[in-house]
Amino acid sequence: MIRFTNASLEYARGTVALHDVNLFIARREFVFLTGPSGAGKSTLLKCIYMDERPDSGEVKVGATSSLTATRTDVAKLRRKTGIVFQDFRLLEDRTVEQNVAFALEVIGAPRNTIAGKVSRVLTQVGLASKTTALPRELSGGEQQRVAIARALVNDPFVLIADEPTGNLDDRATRGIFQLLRDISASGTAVVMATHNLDLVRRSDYRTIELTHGEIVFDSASIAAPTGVALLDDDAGMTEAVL
Amino acid sequence: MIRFTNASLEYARGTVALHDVNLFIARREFVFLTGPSGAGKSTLLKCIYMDERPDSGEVKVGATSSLTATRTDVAKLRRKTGIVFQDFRLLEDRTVEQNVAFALEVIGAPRNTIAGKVSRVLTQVGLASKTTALPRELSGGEQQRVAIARALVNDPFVLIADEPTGNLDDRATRGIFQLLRDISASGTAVVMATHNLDLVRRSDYRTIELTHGEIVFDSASIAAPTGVALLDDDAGMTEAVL
Amino acid sequence: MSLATREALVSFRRAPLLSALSITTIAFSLFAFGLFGLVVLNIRQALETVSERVEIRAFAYDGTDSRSVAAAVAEISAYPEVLRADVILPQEALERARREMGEFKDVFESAFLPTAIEVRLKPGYRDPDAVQRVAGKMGAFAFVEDVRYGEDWINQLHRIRNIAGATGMVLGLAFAIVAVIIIGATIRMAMMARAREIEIMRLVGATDGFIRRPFLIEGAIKGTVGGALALGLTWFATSVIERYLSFDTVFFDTRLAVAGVIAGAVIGLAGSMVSVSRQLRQA
Amino acid sequence: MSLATREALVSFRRAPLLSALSITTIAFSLFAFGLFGLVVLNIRQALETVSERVEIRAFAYDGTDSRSVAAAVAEISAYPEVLRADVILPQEALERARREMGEFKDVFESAFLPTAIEVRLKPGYRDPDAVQRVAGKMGAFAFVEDVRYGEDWINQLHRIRNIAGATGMVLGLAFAIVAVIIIGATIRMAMMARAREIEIMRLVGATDGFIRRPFLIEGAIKGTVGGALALGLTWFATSVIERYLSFDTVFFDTRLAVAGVIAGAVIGLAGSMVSVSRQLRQA
Ligand SMILES: Nc1ncnc2c1ncn2[C@@H]1O[C@H](COP(=O)(O)OP(=O)(O)OP(=O)(O)O)[C@@H](O)[C@H]1O
Ligand SMILES: Nc1ncnc2c1ncn2[C@@H]1O[C@H](COP(=O)(O)OP(=O)(O)OP(=O)(O)O)[C@@H](O)[C@H]1O
Ligand SMILES: [Mg+2]
Ligand SMILES: [Mg+2]
Repeated sequence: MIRFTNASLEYARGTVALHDVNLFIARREFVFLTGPSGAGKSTLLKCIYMDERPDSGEVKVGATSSLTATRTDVAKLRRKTGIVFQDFRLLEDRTVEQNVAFALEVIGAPRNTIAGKVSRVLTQVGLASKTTALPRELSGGEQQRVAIARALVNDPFVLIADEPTGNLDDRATRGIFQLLRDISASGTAVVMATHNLDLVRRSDYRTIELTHGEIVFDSASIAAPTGVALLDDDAGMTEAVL
Repeated sequence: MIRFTNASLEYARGTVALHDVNLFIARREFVFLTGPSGAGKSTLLKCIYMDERPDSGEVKVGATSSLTATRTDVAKLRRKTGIVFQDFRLLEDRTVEQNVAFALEVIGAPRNTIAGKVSRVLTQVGLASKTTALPRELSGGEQQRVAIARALVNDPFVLIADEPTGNLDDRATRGIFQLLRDISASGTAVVMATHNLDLVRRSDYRTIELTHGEIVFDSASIAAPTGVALLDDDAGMTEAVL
Repeated sequence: MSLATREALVSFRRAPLLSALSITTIAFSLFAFGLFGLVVLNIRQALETVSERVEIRAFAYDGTDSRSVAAAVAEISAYPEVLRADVILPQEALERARREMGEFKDVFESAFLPTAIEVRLKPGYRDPDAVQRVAGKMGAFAFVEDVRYGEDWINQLHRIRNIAGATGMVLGLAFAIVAVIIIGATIRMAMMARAREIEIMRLVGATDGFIRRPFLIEGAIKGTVGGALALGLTWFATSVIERYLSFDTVFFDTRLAVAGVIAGAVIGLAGSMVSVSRQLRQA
Repeated sequence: MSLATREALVSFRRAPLLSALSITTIAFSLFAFGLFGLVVLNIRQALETVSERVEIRAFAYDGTDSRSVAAAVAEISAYPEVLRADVILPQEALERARREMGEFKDVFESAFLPTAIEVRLKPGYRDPDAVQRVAGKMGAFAFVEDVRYGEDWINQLHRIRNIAGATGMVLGLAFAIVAVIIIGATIRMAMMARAREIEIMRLVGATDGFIRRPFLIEGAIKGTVGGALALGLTWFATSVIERYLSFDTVFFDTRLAVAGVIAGAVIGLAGSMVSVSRQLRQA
């Protein structure tokens, strides 16, 4: 579903953010991305939703390749991708509800289904009581949960979460984590960058560690994971989703 | 140094963010503020730098009282206060260096001392190599460290840190924590809101837990703390600092 | 489409100041442009009126018999350039001079004027060349003592008309360009204020077309409102001038007025198009 | 202070588009205002020239002896309203009429004109009342057959001057208000774009004065540049008009020109002041 082939990326200032990354993530798989601050985690995630493209090598998500994707292809890919940004990126002048609904409006969801979906997902992240608040009227953790709700609302086939629990207490973290696990179990590939090593250790999901843009550890290459997860089901998924 | 007396605060939408808070924090003291997302931690901190003022009760910081402070008093208070905001609040169109220097320029520091102080504090937070980068060219953790550097650079007498390690890996977290401890040891009161219970447990600093705007736990009221910390040194400090 | 229109309308509510500014700028620019256009229009109109008065007069010797004058008039009337030719008898000439020159009427108390033939030219022939040609032919009649047609004045008139036309075009263009620049910058600024919004839209999967549409609709609406406002302002200004200065002014006809409003819409649309494309290319 | 100026200058580099827009808007508004001012100035000037020509003429009966005319002239010259009084002999009158009325000079070929006394009034007395008073006194001389002074014309002139003054004031004020609104909105928009910056400044302990200063300096600089640009544009426009239309126009004198640039600075400063205060109150 997601495949990095010799992907390297250097930023303008000479920072090597990704160096020869090779990676395959299957459908239904749940992957933790760890590593020190500045290791290139966010950059790797940006490559998945094609906000950045590698200087060399290829990133392929479903049928979309970083080598050939047009702006429209990228837009289409993102409609099927849920993204929780490290800095939330909420629309400042829209309420919680409108922020979440916006992601549905963009993909042209039928108008009458929107309200229902929005309120369901807001309840799931524990924000049912804040639907009409503006982002600036929310606490840090509440904003983060709005961002998560927006990423979940359109049933993505890939979910990317960049430090989604950095502002959450343990209980809320566990709740969100359970939500992401459910999503993954229902067939979505989930990639989550996190510094919360407790979370990583407590669960036994695949863990990839980056340092200076290089993959220095990938648990999938040590313990053989479940068969399903490793099946290259690119072709089948692509048909179904795009 | 910091005193909350029956402080209550309700936001426009009816959220009770603080309820009858009584609190005293002395000079040189290091205090953790914990509690679930939305408990009122950021609000309590905002009261200390007087970005919010309680609807009833009083907050007193040094000689500045929330009941009487003018806009100029508040500005003066903030010049002596270092603040790490939960959402960083960096100036988008200035480099790392300029962002940190700005805090010194505002307080009218002599021009020739600024560059030295800035580079020292940036080295302390591990950003010596990123001085000329713009905030959008930094990773989440790097931005957070710029925010910390800015708070430290003018040797504040109160340091407020709202979730300063939410985007940092364990090693960086420990480094920053050590820095805050040094600051506190040199006479500054440090109040740090955090969800990182590991950090709280590993050290034995005073811990205050908020839930629904109420203090539900304060370790200072259980174990008798060191004598120095509890001495009401308001009067002496006030003279010395303001 | 319905969503785009809704978004466009919502943006007025979200940023009323910005919207008001854009509209005011468009209105003000088009207003300045419109006022200037009206000045040109009125100058042209005035010149047209004046040039209708282009006339050539041939004065007969004292005692010329009226039949030869009548024959000459008949011949002159047949020239292709000539609209009409008339005989002016001395008495008529005197009366007319008195009437036309109010302030100096005392001058004519005891004036004597000769018989004259007065010729007016057809619209297409009111230029210096045609006037000279006809005057030459009239001077060839034996009984004509003198032919007068205000050479300087006609040359001057022609020159003013040409220059007014040219400066009108040049200054008008300059005004229009300034208007487009200001409007473009205003919209671009509105755009920058929403750069974050646009970026977030792109990140949640909105296509460029989807993002662009509400902005274009918004631009067109602002332009139309601005154009209508400008038209109203211009109309108001001219009616004030007309009323208090008792000038007779010409206003735009319906076709021009509608064209003005459409110009507003086009400017708004074009400004949005340029700005949004630039913003999208950057993001 | 040095820091504030540096910050102000840096902001031009940081937001060149916004700065350019503000300056263009100020320049354009003041340009429109300036052009309008020049029109008013030139109308006034023209009226002044025309009103210098206010004159009263008394015509003597045929055969009046020149000594009584001379005595009357001496007496009339002594009136407080009178600038000068002259005798115009018939021959002179005829020549002058021919000279002044170029196009119609054939009319005067054989005219006869009476002796006349011509009176010009002092600047303060060129209004209909004074004219009528002097004309009345002149009519009282026995040898005077008729006194003429173009009643309608003087009344009309006076009316035009009053109305031109009033509309000039009203329209000028309207233009100035529109300019201030647009400029204020532009600066406010620039301000909103920097709302985050202002908020962060406040949070790190900057006082209102400290925050305000660079913005005020920036506003004043923009206003000054805008004013200078407007002056240049206006000068360019008038010189183009003068050159190609061979109109004689009056330009602002140095004092007015400087006042215009200062007006730009004041507008820029005032706009910044209002906007920054509003922003600070909100934060
Ligand atoms: N737009 C950019 N221009 C230049 N350098 C950049 C840019 N974005 C990121 N970098 C640099 O690339 C490196 C990797 O950044 P990235 O955001 O991927 O790190 P990260 O692993 O997400 O870190 P964190 O845990 O702190 O969020 C960092 O050193 C950062 O400074
Ligand atoms: N400006 C505001 N207007 C209305 N409600 C607000 C505003 N700011 C905060 N709140 C509400 O007040 C409550 C406390 O917010 P606060 O930011 O203090 O929480 P917190 O303890 O810092 O949470 P977190 O750990 O998620 O940052 C929350 O429910 C929040 O929604
Ligand atoms: Mg990151
Ligand atoms: Mg908080």
